Amino acid sequence: MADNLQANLINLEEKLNEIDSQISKFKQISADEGIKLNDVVEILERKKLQLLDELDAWQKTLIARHKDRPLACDYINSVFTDFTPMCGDRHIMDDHAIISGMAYLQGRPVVVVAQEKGRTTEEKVLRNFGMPHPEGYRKALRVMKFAEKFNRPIITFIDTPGAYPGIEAEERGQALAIAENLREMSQISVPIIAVVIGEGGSGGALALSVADRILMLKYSIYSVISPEGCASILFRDAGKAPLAAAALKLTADDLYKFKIIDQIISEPSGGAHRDAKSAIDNVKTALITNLDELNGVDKIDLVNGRYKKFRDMGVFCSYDN
Amino acid sequence: MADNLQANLINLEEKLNEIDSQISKFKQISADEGIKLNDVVEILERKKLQLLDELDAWQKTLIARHKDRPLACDYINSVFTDFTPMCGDRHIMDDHAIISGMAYLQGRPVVVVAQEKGRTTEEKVLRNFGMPHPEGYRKALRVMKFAEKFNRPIITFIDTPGAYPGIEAEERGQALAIAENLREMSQISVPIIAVVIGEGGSGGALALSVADRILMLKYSIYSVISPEGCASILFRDAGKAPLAAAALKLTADDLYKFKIIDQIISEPSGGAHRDAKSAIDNVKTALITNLDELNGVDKIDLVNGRYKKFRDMGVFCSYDN
Amino acid sequence: MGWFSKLLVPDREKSKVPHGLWEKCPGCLRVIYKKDLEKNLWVCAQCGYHFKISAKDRINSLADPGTFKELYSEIGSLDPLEFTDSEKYCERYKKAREKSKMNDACITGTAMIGKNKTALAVMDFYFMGGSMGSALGEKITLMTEYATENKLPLIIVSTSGGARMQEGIFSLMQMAKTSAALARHSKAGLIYISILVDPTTGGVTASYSMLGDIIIAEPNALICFAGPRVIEQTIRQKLPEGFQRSEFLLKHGIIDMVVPRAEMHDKLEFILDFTNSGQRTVEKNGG
Amino acid sequence: MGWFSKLLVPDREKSKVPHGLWEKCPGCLRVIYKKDLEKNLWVCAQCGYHFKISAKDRINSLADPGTFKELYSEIGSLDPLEFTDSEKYCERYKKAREKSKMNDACITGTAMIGKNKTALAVMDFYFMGGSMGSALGEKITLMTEYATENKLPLIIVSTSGGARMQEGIFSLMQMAKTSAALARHSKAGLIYISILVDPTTGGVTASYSMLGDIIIAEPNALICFAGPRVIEQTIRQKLPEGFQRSEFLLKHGIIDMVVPRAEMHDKLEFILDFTNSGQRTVEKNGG
Ligand SMILES: [Zn+2]
Ligand SMILES: [Zn+2]
Repeated sequence: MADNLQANLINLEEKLNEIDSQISKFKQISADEGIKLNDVVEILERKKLQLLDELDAWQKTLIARHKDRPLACDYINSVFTDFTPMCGDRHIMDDHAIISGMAYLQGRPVVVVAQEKGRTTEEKVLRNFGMPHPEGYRKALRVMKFAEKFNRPIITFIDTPGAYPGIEAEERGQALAIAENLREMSQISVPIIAVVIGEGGSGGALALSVADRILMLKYSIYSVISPEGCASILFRDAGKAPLAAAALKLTADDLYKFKIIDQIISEPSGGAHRDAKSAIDNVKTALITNLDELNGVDKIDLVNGRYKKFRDMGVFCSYDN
Repeated sequence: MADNLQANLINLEEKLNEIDSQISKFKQISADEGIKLNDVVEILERKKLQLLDELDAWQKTLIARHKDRPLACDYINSVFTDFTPMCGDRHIMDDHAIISGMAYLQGRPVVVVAQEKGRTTEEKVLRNFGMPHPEGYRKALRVMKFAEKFNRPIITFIDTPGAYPGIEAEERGQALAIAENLREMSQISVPIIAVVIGEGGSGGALALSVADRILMLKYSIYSVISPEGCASILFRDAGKAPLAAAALKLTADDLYKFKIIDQIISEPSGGAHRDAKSAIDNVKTALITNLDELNGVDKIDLVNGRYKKFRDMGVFCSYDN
Repeated sequence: MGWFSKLLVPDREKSKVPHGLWEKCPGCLRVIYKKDLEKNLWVCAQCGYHFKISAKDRINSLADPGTFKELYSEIGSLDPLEFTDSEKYCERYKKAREKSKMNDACITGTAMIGKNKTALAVMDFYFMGGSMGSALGEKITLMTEYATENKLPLIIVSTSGGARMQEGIFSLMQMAKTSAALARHSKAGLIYISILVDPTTGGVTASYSMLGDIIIAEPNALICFAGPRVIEQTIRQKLPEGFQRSEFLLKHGIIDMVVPRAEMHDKLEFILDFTNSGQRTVEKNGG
Repeated sequence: MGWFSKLLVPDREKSKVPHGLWEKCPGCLRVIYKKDLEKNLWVCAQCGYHFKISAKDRINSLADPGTFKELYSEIGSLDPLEFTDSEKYCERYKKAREKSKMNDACITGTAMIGKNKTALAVMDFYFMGGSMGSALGEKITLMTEYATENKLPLIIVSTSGGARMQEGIFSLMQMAKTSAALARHSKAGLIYISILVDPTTGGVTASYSMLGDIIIAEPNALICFAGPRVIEQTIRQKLPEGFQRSEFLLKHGIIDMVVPRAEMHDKLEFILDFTNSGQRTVEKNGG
């Protein structure tokens, strides 16, 4: 079944590859033969954009989870210099599903907190597939308070299927750890920028996303529940995940329309995995711009602004019964 | 060997019992026969006091650990009304070696944090013989911060052989938990009174004793290391514990002389276990007095005073080499 | 006892209760005369099983009689996602409103508990499984802000099947919104008591319900972030007996105390007295 | 490399070192030419074993050359308990002073680390096993207070066998005293970096050494509250390999990072730059 669902994306990728190869063929001919083929190339480019415009929520979900999509580590290594990890929750363990530390963003000192899924099987196991235990959230909070103490802005990278649903995670207060992050992040007096780079899975993603700016890569998703989870509960069939994905309105475009996020960071056509470098550059540029805008905002205004931002989220009405 | 060391105390108790029975015999005769025997009784009372005056550090250690000595629970049940436990470190477990909660002391709302050894074998196991894990210290700190938030004074009862030396305790940061309590207690802005009621064992005791007032029951002890531990390290023979006990100067009298503690709470002759009620009454009276004295002290003065109190502890000199 | 003998007759949500005079206890399987159950606050006198009760009944069991003043009752959800599964969300929601005569899954207001005027938010599991959408989040936030402004203690009784998926990302954001409001309430030095009743799960657990200065659970309530079935699917193992129940959480240091329903009012009164006035209410209010 | 090539020749405490030209590495059992070891900061080039070094050598390896200014060197302990075991404490202490030419188990002062003026306290295991008595506690406290007053970052390098039993309760109270001083330093918004080297145990671990904003350990250092032998006696079981070593603590989330001696200066400079000026020192000071 999973294969059927994946087919969607594979078809798309094949089509994109085909168009790309046609384009370069025509360009080659144009160069070799000295003929102008601009019109043909333009038509092909438009066809490509059309294909991408038509990407549905499920296709975007598949791109967001694509095995070659750049991960937090890739951004950390390329966006920043001198990344220096800070480990541990000072209680039980160092949760490798979350990476945190000090770094410089184009000369600006920042604190980074990131969810990391891992690429190889070994890394995936080490990173628990990007699903943090409570200790991960507590490490994150500790490091964010460090940032606050030394007046350094915080940048978080969101990429998780969700907080880990396991026995020990429950025993050690997974819900409590997430809740405390939500409360504490709302009061941290330094700028916080969250970037959803892949999967923004439910409370486990939100627990690092109570930010002044929430940015999303074009093909990342952010949702209250995974399409599969929603499908199996509401549609009573996990195979209806594409339907659920559409219903949940979990794409960057949807969330921007809903004013939940502040900016969509564009991706290379077909997804960040097709050109990691340009995705990373786009993220870097977006971070610098947003950081510059938040720089120098009065601490009280900053915290009040963050409060208002989340305070305003929600769609409701007054009934007169 | 342990029996030999215990013999000391058993002899004393026998002598005290003998004198007590003589006194009551003479009193009986005096009443029955209408003869005045005040002089005889007085002589016996003096003999008794003399015996008690001659108690050495090791005998006091044995009294401090006496199986019938009132435990934290006994004080909590009799000194306070409406004790309402607050459980848990909000992380991993509720450590039963420490009991904490809200209570009233003669109508005054106070927060109580106490080390409890347990009396029956079952209780001892539950309480881990009064040796807290890191979670115990974290629970204590959480509850003390609760007290601070709601402006309620804190009363701690100290009775522990020490923090638990076990694998999990080390893994989960026993040292860190103690250190954080020391740092945080020094800044808590409500009055803190610590009462050593039995054994004040090293860092595990200190972690609840960074207080504005440190009171000790007459026959309790408070030491950097147990006499046995000291004996086996420095005297290379755990059997020399009585020697070490004397050398360590760990009695209430010693510590009062050293200005480490603020008050000695008297005990019934021969020790609290011989008359629990009067020991408990003495503790209650001492607590009320000290609480009244600390009541209304400005918060800044309180915290500064506590800082100065511990700042001044230590005996050193300047060498001119 | 005393004070709750004066309770209104609980108007437990009728549709969930068999229409007969008798009720079967899921705890001990005894058949109990329903009037007796009502008098006993819907707790089985034999085995202590705590039946689910409506928000209204809950308020009657916690607030001093006649003191509850409802606020924000008008607030209800919309359907920003235009969500449809087997049924349109807006239809489903409309039915829930009609059936319950409520606009969403909690009732908010103020009440007296002994001498203490208190802000109160009580969730209702019968309204779409106590799921959290924008309206619920808004009401909890409004009530928390009201408490902060008026320097009132806050009590929230949680029971929830989790986020209301049909409201998508808006549902998720209520976790952040309510938690931020609680941060301000806490910074104002006020007490928040969180009460968890069966079941409290998902996004509600992972936000306001875990942020109490004091966290209390009713006996044997299921309290979790991830539900038992999700965990079993993840670890492919049967879960231990009692896992994620109140007593389990107490043992694991997550909650302060487990308090039976019949003792809840008095316990709250004690804590409110202790943290507010610092004086015990000797004579019980209202009884 | 650069900066530490200019180091003074380490005057490692002579009595602990065989007088020959060679030293045997306890890690790999290789015999190493001592001059090479000195150049390599007493780290085995083959296996990375970190030899214990004196406080003086440590300061040379951390402070920029020529910048260390000692403070409070005059402070030493007394003998308030008039303690005697196999030997009078005052005699034992006198010998330690004479042998070490120090007045107690740490050296305190200020130094430059790159652009950062830093308060520094470095313990010496060779002085009575780095045990903590009143003098040590006083020096750590004075240095912490100095840092607070002068708005300086603070670095403490800990190595200790634990409390100095011979000073009884006074020794214990140094834990509270130093921790209270650190509370004020922290409240002033200043950074404290704690460095743990082999071995750090007992009362020192359970006070200032665990209170760093950043906690760094040298590789494979024993770091514990209760020593391995005490624990083995308690649980009557052999302890797992690597238990209570730096890497174990890193895994268990207690420390931030494990940093080899040769990289320590640069790591400190990075952290100090990051937290103080927020600007990276691009050109290394002194080399
Ligand atoms: Zn029943
Ligand atoms: Zn070697």
